[in-house]
Amino acid sequence: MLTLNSLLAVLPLIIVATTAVVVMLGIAWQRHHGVTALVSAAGLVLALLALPMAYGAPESPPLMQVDGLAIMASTLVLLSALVTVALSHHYLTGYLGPREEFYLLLLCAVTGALGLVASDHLATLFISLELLSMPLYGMLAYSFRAERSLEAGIKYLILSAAATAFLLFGMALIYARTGRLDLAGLAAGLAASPDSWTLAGAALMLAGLGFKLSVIPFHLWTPDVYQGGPAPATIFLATVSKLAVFAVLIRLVLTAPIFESEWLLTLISLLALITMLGGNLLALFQSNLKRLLGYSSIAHFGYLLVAVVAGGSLAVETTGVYLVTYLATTLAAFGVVTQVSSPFSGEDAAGLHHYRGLFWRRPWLAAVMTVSFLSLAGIPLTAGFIGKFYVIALGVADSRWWLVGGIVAGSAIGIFYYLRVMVTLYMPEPGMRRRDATNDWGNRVGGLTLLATAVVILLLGIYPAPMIDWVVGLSAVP
Amino acid sequence: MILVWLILIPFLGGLFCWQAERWGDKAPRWIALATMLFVLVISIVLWWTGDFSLPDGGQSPWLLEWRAPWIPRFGIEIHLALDGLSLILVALTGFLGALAVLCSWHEIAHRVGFFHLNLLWILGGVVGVFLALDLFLFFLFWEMMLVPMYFLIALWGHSGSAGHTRIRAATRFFIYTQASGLLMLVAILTLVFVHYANTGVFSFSYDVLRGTDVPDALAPWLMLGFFIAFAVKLPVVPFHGWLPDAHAQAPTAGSVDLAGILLKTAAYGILRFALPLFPEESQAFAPVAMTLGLVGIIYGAVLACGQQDIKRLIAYTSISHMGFVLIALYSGSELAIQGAVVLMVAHAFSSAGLFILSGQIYERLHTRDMRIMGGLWGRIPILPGFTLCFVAASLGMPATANFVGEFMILFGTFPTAPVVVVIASGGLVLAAIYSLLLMQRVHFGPVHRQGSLPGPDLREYGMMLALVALVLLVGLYPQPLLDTTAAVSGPAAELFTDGKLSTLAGEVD
Amino acid sequence: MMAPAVVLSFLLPLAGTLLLALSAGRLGARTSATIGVASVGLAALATAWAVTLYPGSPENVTLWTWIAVGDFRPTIGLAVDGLALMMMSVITGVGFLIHLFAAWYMKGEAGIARFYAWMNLFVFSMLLLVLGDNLLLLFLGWEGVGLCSYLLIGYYYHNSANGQAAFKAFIVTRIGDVFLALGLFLIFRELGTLDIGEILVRAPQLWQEGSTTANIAALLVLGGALGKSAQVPLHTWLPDAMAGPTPVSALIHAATMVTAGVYLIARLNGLFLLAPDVLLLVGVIGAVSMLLAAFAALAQTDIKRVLAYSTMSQIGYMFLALGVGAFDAAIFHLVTHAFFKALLFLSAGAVIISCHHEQDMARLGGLWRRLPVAYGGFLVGGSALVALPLVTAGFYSKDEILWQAMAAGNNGLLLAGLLGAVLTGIYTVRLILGTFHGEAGSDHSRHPEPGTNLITHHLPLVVLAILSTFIGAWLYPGLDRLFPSAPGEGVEEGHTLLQVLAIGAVVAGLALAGWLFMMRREWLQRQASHGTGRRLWSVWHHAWGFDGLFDRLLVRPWQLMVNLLRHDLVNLAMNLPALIARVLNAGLVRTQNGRMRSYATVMVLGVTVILAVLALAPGGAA
Amino acid sequence: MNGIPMEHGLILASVLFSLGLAGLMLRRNMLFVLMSLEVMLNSAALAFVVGSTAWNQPDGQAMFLLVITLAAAEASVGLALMIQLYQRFHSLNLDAASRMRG
Repeated sequence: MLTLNSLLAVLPLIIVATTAVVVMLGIAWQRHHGVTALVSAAGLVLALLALPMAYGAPESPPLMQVDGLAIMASTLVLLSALVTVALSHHYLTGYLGPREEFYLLLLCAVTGALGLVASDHLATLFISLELLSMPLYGMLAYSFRAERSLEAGIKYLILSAAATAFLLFGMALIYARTGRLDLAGLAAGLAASPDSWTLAGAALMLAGLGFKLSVIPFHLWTPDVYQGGPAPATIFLATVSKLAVFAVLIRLVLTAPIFESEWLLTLISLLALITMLGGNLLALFQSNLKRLLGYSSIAHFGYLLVAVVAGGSLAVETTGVYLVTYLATTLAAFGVVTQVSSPFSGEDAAGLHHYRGLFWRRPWLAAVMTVSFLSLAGIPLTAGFIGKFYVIALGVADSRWWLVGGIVAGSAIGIFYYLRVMVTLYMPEPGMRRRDATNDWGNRVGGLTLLATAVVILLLGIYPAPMIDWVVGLSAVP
Repeated sequence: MILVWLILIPFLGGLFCWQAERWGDKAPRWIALATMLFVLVISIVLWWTGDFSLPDGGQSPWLLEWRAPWIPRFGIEIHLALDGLSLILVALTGFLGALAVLCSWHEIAHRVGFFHLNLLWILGGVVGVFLALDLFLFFLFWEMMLVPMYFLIALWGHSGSAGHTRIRAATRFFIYTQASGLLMLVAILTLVFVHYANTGVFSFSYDVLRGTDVPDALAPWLMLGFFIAFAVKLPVVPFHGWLPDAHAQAPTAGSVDLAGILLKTAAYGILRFALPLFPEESQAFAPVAMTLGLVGIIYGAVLACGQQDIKRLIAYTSISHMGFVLIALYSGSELAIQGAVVLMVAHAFSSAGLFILSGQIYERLHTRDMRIMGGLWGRIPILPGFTLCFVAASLGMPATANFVGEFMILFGTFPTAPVVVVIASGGLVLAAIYSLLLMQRVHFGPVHRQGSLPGPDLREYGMMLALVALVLLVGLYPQPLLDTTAAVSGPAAELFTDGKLSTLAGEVD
Repeated sequence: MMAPAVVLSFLLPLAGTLLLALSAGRLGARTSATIGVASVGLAALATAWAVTLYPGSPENVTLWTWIAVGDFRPTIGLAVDGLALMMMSVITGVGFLIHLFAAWYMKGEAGIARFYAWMNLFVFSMLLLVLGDNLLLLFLGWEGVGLCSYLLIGYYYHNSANGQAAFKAFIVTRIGDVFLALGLFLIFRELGTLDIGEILVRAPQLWQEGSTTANIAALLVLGGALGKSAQVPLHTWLPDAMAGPTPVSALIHAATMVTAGVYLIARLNGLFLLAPDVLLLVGVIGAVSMLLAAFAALAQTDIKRVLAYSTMSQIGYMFLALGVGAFDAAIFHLVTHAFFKALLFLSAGAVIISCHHEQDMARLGGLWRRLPVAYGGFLVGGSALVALPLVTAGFYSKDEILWQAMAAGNNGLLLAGLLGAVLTGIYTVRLILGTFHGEAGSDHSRHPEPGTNLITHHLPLVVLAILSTFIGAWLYPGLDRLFPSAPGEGVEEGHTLLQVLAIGAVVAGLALAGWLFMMRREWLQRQASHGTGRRLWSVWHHAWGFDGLFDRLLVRPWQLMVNLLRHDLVNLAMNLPALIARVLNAGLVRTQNGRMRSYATVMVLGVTVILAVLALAPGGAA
Repeated sequence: MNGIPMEHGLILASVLFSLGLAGLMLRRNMLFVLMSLEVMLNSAALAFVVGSTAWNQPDGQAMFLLVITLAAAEASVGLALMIQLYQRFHSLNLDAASRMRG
C-alpha cells in the first residue's frame, strides 16, 4: 500500500510532476521564457538531489520497483533532461511561437521516463511509456509550421501508436495466458508454460519496445523523425526516451524467464546483428547530420542489445556503462547541431556542408564535435570506447562470437562515416552560404553545458573507474 | 615516473604547439622540435646509464617500471615498463619525430599549430605503445595514434589525381587498422576472461596473462587475433592495402612517421605480445607466418617495380622489407630476432631518408611522378648523392644498417628454415631491382626539363647527413644496439627452442 | 708491425671519397682529380710500405668486432698474407696508374669529383675485399665494388642506355652475389664460423671429400664468382659494361673487380678441394667461357667490346687454372692480365679520346702513325695478350696454366686452352689491324688529337707497357706456399712439349690472322655478309645469343608480371568488403523512402516474420 | 461468460488487430489511419477484457480503462496534427508528408 515511506521512493517523480504543474500554471499566469527554463531546470536538479533519498527509501510503492537499475536510469534521465533544457533555451530564443510549452512537454515526458524505469507492473510500464511518448509527439511537431517538423510528428505519432498497439496486444496475450500483470507474477506464471500464445505475446512486446529503440526492422522512422524534429526534441528522443525504454527492456528480460528461451535469444541476437550492421550501413553516405546520427543510434542500440542477449549482472553493468557513455556522446553530438542551428530559424542546420571548416571558425565547437564523434566511433580515450569495451567484453564473456564479430564489423563500417564527418570539420571553408553558431555560444548556458559534456566524455574515457564503480554499485541484480 | 613523462611530453608539447600558433608559424615548429629532442635526449640518457645485461634468475627484466591502478573493476593498470627494445624504439621515435618536424619546416604552411599537434600526438601514442605493459593500455595507445595520423594524412596530405584520394587513403588506413585492432581487443578480452575463469581474478597485466592456460581450441584463434592486428600494421600481404595509399598521400612527415615508426609498432607487438603470450601456437603458426613474409618480400618488390609514383614505390619496398622482419620474428633464432631489431631501425632510417628526399624533390619539381623526372643528377646538387646512399641502404648494401639486419636475419633463419632463406635471398635481387629503378628513373636518364634546381639548404643537408651517418654507424658497428636488445631477443628466441620447424626444414643434407 | 700501413692503404682512398663527396662539387675539377689520384697514389705507397714490412707469414689485424650475437662473430678484421699483398699491389699500383690516366681521359667532363669519389670508393672496397679475414667482410667489399661498378658504368647518366647497362651489370652480378650469400649461410650453419682461416681448418675436419654439403657450399660460392667474374652463364653484363668511361673499364672490368671471382676461389681453395666435382666444373666453365668469349671477340666492331670479350676469355683461362687446382697459376695470370689488359684498355682510351669518342673499328683505322704512343701500347699489350713467347708477361702465365692443365692430365681443358690461344691471336690481330692500319674510317680518325701530357698520358701507358713484358712476369713472386700443391709442381716432364705446342698455337693464330686480314680481306668480308658466314657472324656478334635467351626467359616474364600486378590485384580483392558495404547501403537506403505506409508495412512484415520463426521453432510448440 | 473459450476471444481480438493493421498499411487518408489505430488499440483492450474474464480478475479491466484513455489522448493529438497537415498540404493524404527520405 502507499505509505509515506514508499512515496519517498518516488519523490523525484513527484518533484518533476510538480514542476510540470508549476510550469503550466506559470505559463497560464505570465509567459516568461527564461524563468520557465530556470524553473524546469531547478525542478530537475531538485529531483536529481532527491534520488539518493529515493534509493534509501525502505520500500517501493506498489507497481513500482525503485532499485539500483531504476536509480541509475533515473539519474541518467534527469541529467539528460537537464542538458536538453540547457540546450533548448538558446535554441528556442529565436522561435517565434510560444516557447514555454516545450518545457512543459519535456517535464511531462521526464515524468513518464522516471516512471518507466521504475515500473514493476505492465500497467505502470504502459502508462509511463505513453506518458513519455505522448509529449514527444508534441515536441517533435513543436515547430509545426516547418513542414519537416510536422512530418516528423505525424510519422512518429502514427508509427509509435501502432507500436504501442503491438505492445499492448502482446501484454494482453501474456495476461490472457498467465493472469498476471506484475513482472514477478508474470515470471512465475510464464516459467511453467511457454506456449505459442505467450511466445507470440513476448515477441509482440519486444516488437513494441524494439520500435522505440529503433531495432531493425522497426527502425524506419528513426532517420526521418531525427531529421525533422527540432534539435532539442530529437535530443530528448535520442537520449531520454531510448534509455528509459532500454532500462525497462532489460528489466523485463532479466525478470521474465520466457526471454531466456533459446529461440527468443537467438532471435534477439539476430535482430541485434542486423541492427548493428544495418544501422551502420545505412549511414555510410548520409550527408544530413541528424539523419546520420539517427542511423548511428540504430547501430548503437544494436550493440547494446548484446546485453539483452547475454543477461546476468555483467549485462546490467554493461547497460549502465554503455548508456552513460552513449548519453554523453549523443548529447554532445546533438548539442553541436543545436548550437549551429541556434537560435531557431526555420529548419535545423543539419546538412554537412554547414559544418565544413567549422574548426577554423569555431575551434572549440569543432573540438566538441570531434570528441563526440570519436566517442561514437569508440576510439580510446573517449567514453565511447569504454562502452564498446564493455559490450565486447560482455559478448566475449558470454561467448557470443557472432555478435562480437558483428560489433567488430559494425565498428569498422561505422568509422567510415564518422571519419567523413570529422574530417569535414577541418576541411577548408567553402564559399557557399552556411549557418553558424552565434559568436557568444560558448558563454551561454547551452554552450557551457556542451563543453562540460565534452569534458565528461574525455574524463570518462581517461578515468572511467569512478563511473564504473557507481554503475557496479547500482547494478546488483535483484 | 620518467616513463610517464616520456609519454606526456609529446602530448603536452602538442597542445603547446597548437596554442603557440598565435605567436606565428615559427613558434610551433620550434616547440615541436624541442619536444622531440627532449624525448630523444631522455631516452639517450636512459640508454647511457642503463644496464642491459641479461638478468640472472628471477629479477625483473625491466630497466624502469611504473604502475598505478586505473580501472580496478577489471584489474586494469597503468603499467609502463622499459627494456632495451622499447628504449631503442622510443629513442628512434624521438629521432624520427625531430626529423619529421624538420622536414615539414617549409612543406607545411597552413595551420602549422594544429599540424604539429597531430604530429606530436602520433608520436606520443607510439611512445605509449612501446612502453605500455598492460594490454588494455597497449590497445588504447595502439588505437589512439590512429586519429592524429588520420588527420595528418587527410588534411595535409597530397591530393592524389582524383581529388579526394588523400581522404580516402586516410580513411582506408584508419579502417584497416581499427578493424584489425578490434580483433586484437576481442582476443585480449577473451584471454582476460579465460584467465578470470581460471583464477577468478581480472587482470590485463602482461606478466599475469603470460601464464594463462588457454584451452587448446581457443588459443590459436586468440593468437590469430593478435597476429592479424599486427599483420595489418606491419603490413603483411594481403593486409597491405592501406599502406601504399597512406604513404603516398601523406605529407612527408606523415610518411616518415608511418614507415619509420608506425610499422615498427607491429613488429614490436609481435615480439612483445603475440609470441610470448602464445608461444606454442606461434610456433605452430611459424610456417604460415614465414610464408606470408616471403609473399610480402616478393609481392612488395614486384609491385614496387611497377610504380610510377616515387612515394608509392618506396611504400611498396616497405612491405618487402617488413617481410624479412616477419620471417625473423617467427624463426626462433636469437640471431634472426636481433637482426629484425636492427632491420627495424635500419628501415626506419633508410625509408625516412628516402621519404624526406622525395619530399624535397617534390618541393622542387612539384610532382611525384617518376615519368617526368629523370636526369636530376645534373640538375640538383648533392641530393642525388644522398638518394644514392639510401638506395644503397635499401638494397642491402653491406656497411649499411639494412645489410646487417637482413643478413643477420638470413643467417639466423637458415638453420631452421633453409628453404625460406633461399627464397628470401631472391628478394635481395628484387631489392636491387627496385632500388636501382628508383635511382634510374629519378636521377639518371635524359633530362626531362632543363634548368638547375636549388640544392639542399643547411636544414635538409643536416637531416640527410645525420641519417646517412646513422645508417653507416649501425651498419659498421651495430654492437651497442645489439647489446641493448640482447636481453629481449634471447628469451624471445627461446620460446621456440622446444621444437623444430620441421615442416619447413628442407634440410640441405 | 705492418698494421698501420695496411690500414692506411684502404683508409686513404676512403678519405679521398669522403673528401670529394662532402665537398659536393665545390672543389674545382683539377683539385678533385688531384685528390682522387693522390689518395690512390698514397695508398700504393702504403701498400709498398706494407710489402716491405711483410714478415713472410700471414698476419691478422682485427680492428673491431662487427657483430656479436652468440656464435655469429664476424669482425672487421684483416688477414694480410702474400695473396692479399699481391692483390693489394695490383689494385693500388695498377689502380694508381689508371687514376692518373683518368685525369687525362676525363679532362673537361662534368662531375670529375663524382668520378674520382667513386673510383676511390672502388679502390677502398676492392682492398677490403682482398683484405677481409672473414667472408662477411669480404662480402662487404664484394658488394661495394659492385655498387661502384654500377655507378661508374652509368657515369654518363644522360644516356639511358648507359643506365640500362649499369643496371644490368648490377643485377646480374647481384644474382651471383645471392648465391655467394647462400653459400655464406650454409658455411656458417655447417662450420659455425665465417673466418676464412677457420673455415679452411674446419672444413676438412667436418666434411668428407665430395660430400653433398661441401659440393653445395662450393657450388654456391662458385655462383658468386661466376657473376663477378663474368663467366658463363652470368657473363652477359660485361660487354655492356663498356658503356662506362674507359679508365673504369680498365680498372674495374679488366684489372681488378672481374678477377675477384678468381681471387675468391683461390682464397677458398680448401673448400673447393673438398668438392673435386665442383672444382672440375670451375675449369669447364672457364674453358667454355674462354672459347665462347674468344669467338664473340672475333665478331665485334667496337674496340672496347673486343677487349671486354677478351677479358672474359682471359678470366676463363684463370678459371681453367683454378679448375685443375693450379691456384698459383691462376693468380699469376690474374696479375699479368691486370697489367696488359689495363694497358690495352688505357691505350684504347687514348685512341677513343684522341678520336673524339669514336670507338667503332669501322670508323677508325690508319692511326698507327698519328697515335704512336697508343699504338705502342696496343702492340705491347696485344703481344702480351696473345702470349708472344719469351718477351711478354702473358706468355709466362698462360704457359703455366696450360702446363698445369696438361700435368693434371686434363687433355680436354688443355685442348681448349690451345684453341683459345689460337683464337686470341686472331682477334688481337684483327683488333690492332682494324684500329691502326688500313684506311681511316671517318674524319675523327683522320685527324685525331694525340695525347701529349707526359705525366697523365704517357707515363701510365709506358709503365704498364713495361709491366706487360717479361719484367712483369719476373716481378711476380710466386705464392706456392699459400696454396695446396699444383698438379705440375716439381714435375718437368713434358713441359717442353707443351711450350712447343703453346708457341705453335700462338704462331698459328697470328699467321692465320695475318693471312686472313691482310691477304684475304675481301673474301672475308664477302663470307661474312651472306649465308652461313653471316649467320656465324651474327651469332658471334651477339655472343651466342645469351642476351636474347635471358631476355625471353627472365626479363620479359618479369616485366609481364610487374605490369600485371601493377594495380595490386591482391588489394583489389581486399576491396570486396567495401564493395559489399556499398551495395548493401544502396539497397538499404532505398527502404528509407519517406512514406509512412511502407514503414508500417515493413514493421508488420518484421513482426510477422518474427512470429513465424517462433511458430516454427521447436520450443515454440505451435 | 464461461461459455466462450478464451482462445475464441483472443482470436477475435487478433482478427480485429489485423484489420486495424491492414488499414494502417493500406489507407492514405490520415483520418482513416487514425481510425485504424483506434481499432488496433481497442482490439488489444478487448484481449485484456477477455483475459480478465477468463481469470476473473479486475486487472484486465483496469488496463482496458487505461487503454481507452490512451486511445483518446492519441486521437486528440493525432487530430491536432491532422489539422496542421491539412493546413499545410490541403489534403489529408499521408503520402504528401514524405519529404524526408534516403
